[in-house]
Amino acid sequence: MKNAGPEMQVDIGGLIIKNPVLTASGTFGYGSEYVPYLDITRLGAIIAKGVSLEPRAGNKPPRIMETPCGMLNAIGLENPGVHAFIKEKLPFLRQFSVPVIANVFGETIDDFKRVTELLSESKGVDGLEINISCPNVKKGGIIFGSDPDMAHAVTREVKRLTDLPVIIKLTPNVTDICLIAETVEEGGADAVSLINTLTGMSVDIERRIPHLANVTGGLSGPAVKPIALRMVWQVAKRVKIPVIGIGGIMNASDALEFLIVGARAVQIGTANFINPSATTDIIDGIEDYLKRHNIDDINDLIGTFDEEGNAC
Amino acid sequence: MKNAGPEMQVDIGGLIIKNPVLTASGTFGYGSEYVPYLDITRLGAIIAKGVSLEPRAGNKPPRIMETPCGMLNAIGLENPGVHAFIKEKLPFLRQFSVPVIANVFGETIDDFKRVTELLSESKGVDGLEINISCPNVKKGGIIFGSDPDMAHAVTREVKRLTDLPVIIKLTPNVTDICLIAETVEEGGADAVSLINTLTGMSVDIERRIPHLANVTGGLSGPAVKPIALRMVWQVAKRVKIPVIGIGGIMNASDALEFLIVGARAVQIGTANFINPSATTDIIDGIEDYLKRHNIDDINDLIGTFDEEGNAC
Amino acid sequence: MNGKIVKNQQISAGHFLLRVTLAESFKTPMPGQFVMMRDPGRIDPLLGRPFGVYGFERSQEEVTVEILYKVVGKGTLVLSRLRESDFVEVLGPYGRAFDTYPEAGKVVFICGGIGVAPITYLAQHYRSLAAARDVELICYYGASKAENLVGIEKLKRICSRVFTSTDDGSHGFQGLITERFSADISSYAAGSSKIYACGPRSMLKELSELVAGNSVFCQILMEERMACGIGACLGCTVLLKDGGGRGEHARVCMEGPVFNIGDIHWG
Amino acid sequence: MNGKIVKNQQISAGHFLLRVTLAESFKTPMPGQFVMMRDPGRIDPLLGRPFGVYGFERSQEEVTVEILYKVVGKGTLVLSRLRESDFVEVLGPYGRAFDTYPEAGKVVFICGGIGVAPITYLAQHYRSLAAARDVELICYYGASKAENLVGIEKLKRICSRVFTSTDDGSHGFQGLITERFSADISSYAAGSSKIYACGPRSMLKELSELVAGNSVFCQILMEERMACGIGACLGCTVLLKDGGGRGEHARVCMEGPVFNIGDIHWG
Ligand SMILES: Cc1cc2nc3c(=O)[nH]c(=O)nc-3n(C[C@H](O)[C@H](O)[C@H](O)COP(=O)(O)OP(=O)(O)OC[C@H]3O[C@@H](n4cnc5c(N)ncnc54)[C@H](O)[C@@H]3O)c2cc1C
Ligand SMILES: Cc1cc2nc3c(=O)[nH]c(=O)nc-3n(C[C@H](O)[C@H](O)[C@H](O)COP(=O)(O)OP(=O)(O)OC[C@H]3O[C@@H](n4cnc5c(N)ncnc54)[C@H](O)[C@@H]3O)c2cc1C
Ligand SMILES: Cc1cc2nc3c(=O)[nH]c(=O)nc-3n(C[C@H](O)[C@H](O)[C@H](O)COP(=O)(O)O)c2cc1C
Ligand SMILES: Cc1cc2nc3c(=O)[nH]c(=O)nc-3n(C[C@H](O)[C@H](O)[C@H](O)COP(=O)(O)O)c2cc1C
Ligand code: FES
Ligand code: FES
Repeated sequence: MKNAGPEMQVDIGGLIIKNPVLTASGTFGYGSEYVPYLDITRLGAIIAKGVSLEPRAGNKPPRIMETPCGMLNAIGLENPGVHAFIKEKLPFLRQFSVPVIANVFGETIDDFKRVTELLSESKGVDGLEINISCPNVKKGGIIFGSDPDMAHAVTREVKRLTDLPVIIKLTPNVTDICLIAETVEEGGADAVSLINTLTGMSVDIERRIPHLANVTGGLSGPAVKPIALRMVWQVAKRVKIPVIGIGGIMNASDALEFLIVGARAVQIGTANFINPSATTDIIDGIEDYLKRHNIDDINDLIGTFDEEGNAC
Repeated sequence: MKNAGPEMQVDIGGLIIKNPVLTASGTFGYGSEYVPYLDITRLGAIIAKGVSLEPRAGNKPPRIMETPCGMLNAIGLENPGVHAFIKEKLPFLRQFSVPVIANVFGETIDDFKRVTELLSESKGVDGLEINISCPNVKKGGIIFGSDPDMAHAVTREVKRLTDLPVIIKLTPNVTDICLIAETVEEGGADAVSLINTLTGMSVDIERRIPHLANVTGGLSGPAVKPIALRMVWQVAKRVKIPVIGIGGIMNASDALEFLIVGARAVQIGTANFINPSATTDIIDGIEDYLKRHNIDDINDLIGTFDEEGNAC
Repeated sequence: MNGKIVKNQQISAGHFLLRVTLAESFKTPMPGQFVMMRDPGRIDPLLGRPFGVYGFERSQEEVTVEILYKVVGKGTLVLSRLRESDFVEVLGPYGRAFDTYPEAGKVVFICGGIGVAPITYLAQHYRSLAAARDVELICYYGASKAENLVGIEKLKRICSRVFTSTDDGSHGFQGLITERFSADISSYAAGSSKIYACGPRSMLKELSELVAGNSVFCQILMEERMACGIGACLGCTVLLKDGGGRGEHARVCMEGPVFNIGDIHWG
Repeated sequence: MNGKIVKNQQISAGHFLLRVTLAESFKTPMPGQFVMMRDPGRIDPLLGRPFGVYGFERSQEEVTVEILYKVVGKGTLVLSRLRESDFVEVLGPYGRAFDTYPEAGKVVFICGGIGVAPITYLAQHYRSLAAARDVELICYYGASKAENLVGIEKLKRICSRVFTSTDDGSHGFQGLITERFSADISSYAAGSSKIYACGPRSMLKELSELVAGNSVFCQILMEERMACGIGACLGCTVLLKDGGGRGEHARVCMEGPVFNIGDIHWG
């Protein structure tokens, strides 16, 4: 029995999670790294670091650089490949009775399909997040996410091969994110998550070279929050499937902004680096807010934004 | 005779300016506001607040909100209209023997054309910056800037009506800014300037209302610098016309990043609000850097970025 | 310009008195004018924050500016963490000052919460102006509770009468200060009285209704978020009534922060 | 965890000694381990900065961590502005420690610049380990000039011999510390000597060439920009030689910061 606390459970495209706070892919490793620093069992779900069909070495260092209220990363999707993920990482992730969502990356539609099949067969995964938005790889990633037809095709193909809830992760580096969101909704996506990082760069003026070996990287952290929030608001008004908000969420107050404008859940990324227990602190903070505002069920808060509220 | 200092003069599409530091439209009023705080005669050029054919009242307050290392604005292009601009603002602006660039905004192509004609006839303006990138107005602005055909059409029509150098100001809220830049280059633009603001928003979680009456606003300031720099680098590699870099430049070091990746000049926006003499401080800082690096002419620095410099 | 903090002291929960010394080139602020303050070591918060001047002194080599502020968000929190001998950036003084009338009969101040700060500086100015003259300074000061009536002792030294109100009745009248003021309103005749007010928008709006239809002189200090503080960004506007003479929007930092109460469009 | 600053003192131009007290639950760092530090009142700078532990003490109720740092950018600048009784966030200790051998014959430390900090903590550890044993601690310490040989007195108290070099010859040998070391290298036989080094990448690379082909034990502490410090972001990798056993990339924060010198791919 839950004691007095507000109801925090939400449904993200068929996946019922006990609260709306998830870890963002690539910022929580494969879970094990954070075990010493927080009670993982409290998370809504864990989204693991992106996996591809084959192992990937990732980009050369330097891979990260700090920027004003943000950071650039160009990891380049370093990962041991889907086979090793299933064998070596999943068993560990499963032990916390927290839903595990795999983040899937491919250079081709076939890659996406193969990884989806393998993960679905493995039976250890509760949902898939399809990363069509990584800015840090030469092939795949963002290319799929910025072209509605490609985005639609990936979604449709992936959905055909799995019974797992499929979340499509969108890139903000587009003219009209609503269009992409609508297209993947049509393609059968169970939910969309946004935003992935914004492409940026930083220059060492003394040596006139890029700070990152990859030249460009993905911008994340508080700096991007206003952009992420705007996109989440726009997309949540446009599509019927659940929207998961991501981007610069550092604390409960930030998370609440996303929920209020219509996000069904949120993912915490860069904040984990600064405060390893950011996710559970945010869960606590959301609960406190609900209590303070006498809201019994978080679903009664989601999407209650009063757009006209500040217009004279 | 210049005493010993490095050569700072650059050519932006036929407009020769004595140094590459300009004020960004909308952040320097009509010049008069800053007279008490800096030696305006030292500026490379002044870009005035955007003007439209008819006077515009702008958006309702609240119009601004601070965000992490940045700010949102939704002024909505409040301005007295081109006639009043020519009669009341231009004479003042002209007295400093600094080139004056008018920033032109229209809701329709005809608006852009009329304002261009009137400004060209007025003989008081040294260049035009065509704002096809304002995110804070319901009609015009960003719509033109995010559609290559529209961007091309505005450019072509404007160029046809004026002998003044025409700078097209681009929006970052697009999938492929290089495509737009290329298109306006084809359309006859003498230069491009980028970036205008990124669309963002911010929510008051206690009242569940937007912080801005307009709901969304344009994000500027240090937060956006990595994105702006990336776009300037990409565009400078793609087009032959000069590129003017804008976005989050707070000091000489930031300005130098833009110059190194290929910007022929820079515009200083939000920084003016924090430090009214930001522009002249930046001019001094660039000169110091050139001296320290024994560079006699700033044109020998521009575009000297070594992309491979940090790749092992 | 950078100033050096000589004092940044909590005077009641969440309320601080900040005293800064600046180069003597800093201009003497008129009552109602404000300064923009920032921690120069940060770009987050990015923008300066406007504060009415609370006190000012000029000596041979330097000037001292005092502000009284309440911690309400990031900018004021960061300010409250600065300590003696830290630097703080102070730009200004900016904005349109209150119009003052040495020959005034009754001068009435109405302040809500931290609105007391600019009002106190104005009252002080009147006191010095009117030292030898026949001016009566009367203040109405409301706050949520007794502890939040910050700076009331100073006000009492300046004004001949200070009426207070608190939401919880812990000091003075229980209720809004505008209610308390409305009880006395008939004693302030249009010809011989001047009213000045500063406080939350809701208080000023209430006041505008109280004095509407009455031709009494009433100036108020309006607060809005600001970016530049010098009229360049158009970020800080308030709406004026149509035909207010200055167009629909007025910049709080330039046309204000002081406005004639009748000019404001309350929305 | 938040710690309280008891001292943050400039000990030479741009170099600071920071001493922080923390709750006693903070684990005892092994030599070579590091902490991530942040000003908890800021999100700009955003990320923690890694610093090797320089000193550590444990009492009944609390522990004290010392770091020695050089101001090189925004993060260290902000750290240098914190003062006594301010809070600072300290996460850790993180990372793989140096392997130590109480039975070692000659233990050689090579440090360049601020690399002296983690090396000093290691030397101290050796001294305490080996108090009664037959171990000789020898240090080579290079810096740009004499003033930058920070903490040299402490090193001298710990080691039996300390050789120095400076770029300008203002202290010890004029030239690089690796040059100075190479003059003695033949006296450090593979079987009976252990070499530990920390310093700029160029110094470590130089050293790798000096000891290449020699089977002497040599561990180094590598520095890279970090985000998480705990292995989650994959941001801090260095390249290892193929077949290094741990794949192409190794995380400085997890597989390091201590590496066997022979494993690094210098590029
Ligand atoms: C001309 C003028 C004079 C002022 N004088 C004083 C003074 O003497 N003492 C004092 O304590 N405060 C004064 N203020 C208000 C002060 O500027 C704000 O409290 C401050 O900017 C809040 O900054 P923050 O970052 O702490 O809060 P934020 O995090 O920015 O906001 C917290 C809350 O304060 C409100 N707020 C933010 N900025 C302003 C603003 N400029 N005006 C009013 N409300 C705002 C927000 O809407 C929000 O509800 C004055 C404002 C103006 C315009
Ligand atoms: C395991 C480890 C232990 C360290 N121990 C110490 C120590 O005991 N004392 C000390 O003063 N410093 C130490 N450093 C280096 C310290 O972390 C950096 O100097 C610091 O992060 C710079 O931050 P900044 O914001 O001041 O500089 P930035 O503005 O980020 O950068 C300024 C310059 O420093 C370089 N730099 C930035 N981050 C690092 C980094 N993590 N490692 C190396 N160079 C970097 C940049 O490339 C740039 O040239 C250690 C680093 C690591 C990885
Ligand atoms: C170091 C790092 C690695 C990331 N790796 C991935 C990844 O593998 N797959 C993915 O979909 N997103 C990845 N992301 C993007 C994040 O999941 C998230 O979308 C983004 O960082 C914005 O959220 P934040 O501002 O909270 O960090 C990564 C982000 C960072 C900072
Ligand atoms: C308050 C404000 C008003 C602006 N008004 C205009 C405008 O009228 N026309 C225009 O082209 N850009 C306008 N801009 C955009 C700036 O010129 C600039 O492109 C943008 O702010 C990014 O630069 P920054 O980060 O240096 O501020 C405005 C920006 C701000 C902050
Ligand atoms: S604050 Fe910029 S115009 Fe008033
Ligand atoms: S700093 Fe994140 S993996 Fe090392």
